Amino acid sequence: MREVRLVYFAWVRERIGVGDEIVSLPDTVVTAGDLIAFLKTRGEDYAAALEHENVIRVAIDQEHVEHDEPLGAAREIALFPPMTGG
Amino acid sequence: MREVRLVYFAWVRERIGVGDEIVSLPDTVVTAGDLIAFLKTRGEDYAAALEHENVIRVAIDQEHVEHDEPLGAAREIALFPPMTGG
Amino acid sequence: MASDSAPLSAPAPVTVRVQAEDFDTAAEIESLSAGRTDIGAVVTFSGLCREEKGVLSALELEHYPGMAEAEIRRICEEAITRFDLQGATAIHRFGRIDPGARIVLVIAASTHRQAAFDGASFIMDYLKTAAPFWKKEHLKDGTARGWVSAQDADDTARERWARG
Amino acid sequence: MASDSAPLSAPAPVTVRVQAEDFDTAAEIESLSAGRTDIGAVVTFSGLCREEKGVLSALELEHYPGMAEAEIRRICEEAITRFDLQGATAIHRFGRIDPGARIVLVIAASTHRQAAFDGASFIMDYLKTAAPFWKKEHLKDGTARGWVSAQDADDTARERWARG
Repeated sequence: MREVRLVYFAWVRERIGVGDEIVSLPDTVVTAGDLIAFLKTRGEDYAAALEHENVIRVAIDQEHVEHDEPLGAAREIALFPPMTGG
Repeated sequence: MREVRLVYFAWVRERIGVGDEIVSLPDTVVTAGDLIAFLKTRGEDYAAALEHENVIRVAIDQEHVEHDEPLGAAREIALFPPMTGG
Repeated sequence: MASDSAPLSAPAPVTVRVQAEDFDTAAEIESLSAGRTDIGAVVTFSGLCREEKGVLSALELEHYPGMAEAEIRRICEEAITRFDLQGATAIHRFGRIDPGARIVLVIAASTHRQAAFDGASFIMDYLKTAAPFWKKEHLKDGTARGWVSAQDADDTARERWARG
Repeated sequence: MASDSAPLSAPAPVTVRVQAEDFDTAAEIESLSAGRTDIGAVVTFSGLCREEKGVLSALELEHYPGMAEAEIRRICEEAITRFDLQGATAIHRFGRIDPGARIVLVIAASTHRQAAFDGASFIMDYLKTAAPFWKKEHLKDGTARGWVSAQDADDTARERWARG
């Protein structure tokens, strides 16, 4: 088990109900995709927020990554919808 | 014979030595190209200014035309080099 | 051309000026977009007097009064029809221009960013090859280097907008 | 990425800001180009809050502090290397934005006009798809219409810059 800081934005944040939290990850969570699957087991809010896994974007320590990216020694992992700035 | 106002710009103006003049055109001058050929017979300055006929641009009553364009009832005909604004 | 495909909405404003004085870019943007909420994108192009090797004293810009304004207006109106712009502004200076000073300003406003980029770029490409302006370089040693030559690259840039 | 192919000349200035306050377009252009005579072309893009049907009260812009600035800076530095820009500025607001108000400003400066146009367009295309900002619409009747959906057209616009 290890602890990471998770941050959420836009409708991911609204559906989960918090903007950030510290979560203990089991050793079976290796990639960003593993993290999403794990979070979906944490309750209805998480399941609703992350229902359409393929649209969820992930950043590790403030850099965009694909779902198959290993989390490595990540300190901060962000989950959010496709971006709509500009 | 008919009279038209001719205006010159940039190095065409400098080589001819005047910015504008009224010129009587013989009836054999039908197109813009005819006008250039006619002007080249008017002296060394004109011949030098219009030596490279293909680069000389023509506007009839302030609209760009090709060299084969008939002068028609033109009131003002401009001769100038390729433009370099912007 | 414009009449066949003109949008049904109110006509888009076109502002064209040919002047010796400098212009105020912010004021021109404001004048085009103030009080409007239908514009999503504004692209401006500012052309400045570039001084490459420390020898240029100034540019002298000659123009064909009357035709210069008319050509620029025609170019702007064509851009409005072609890219469905919501407004266009083009200001071109003449006379003496010092290094670093503004020469030309083009503004294109649209609902969408690509149309605004394309509109401003189209206006500049046509303006450089069709608007009757000529640049002469004056050097710091008091001599005139002479008239700037037209660039083939400018004709090429214009040709990419040609429609078959 | 940028370090391998950086130009030999002095580094081109990059200004990036993410802020709640409005910005002054003219001051930003001036700050990028003042005192320089090597810049021939400055292109600006201003993105405004568009109000289509009279029902929008405001946009709310959420962002990822830290990453937003870092992503925009990365995008600007890539544009400078790729288009040999002489400077780039990008300012993006967050928080509540009223209809007609400014959201984003991008400025690209170059010796030549096409590079300035391409640089500003490239920065905008990447900014829309890679910078962590999200827009929520609030309606005049007090309800929230919800989060703006990402546009496929924005991904397409970005893909045209992809290199094989």
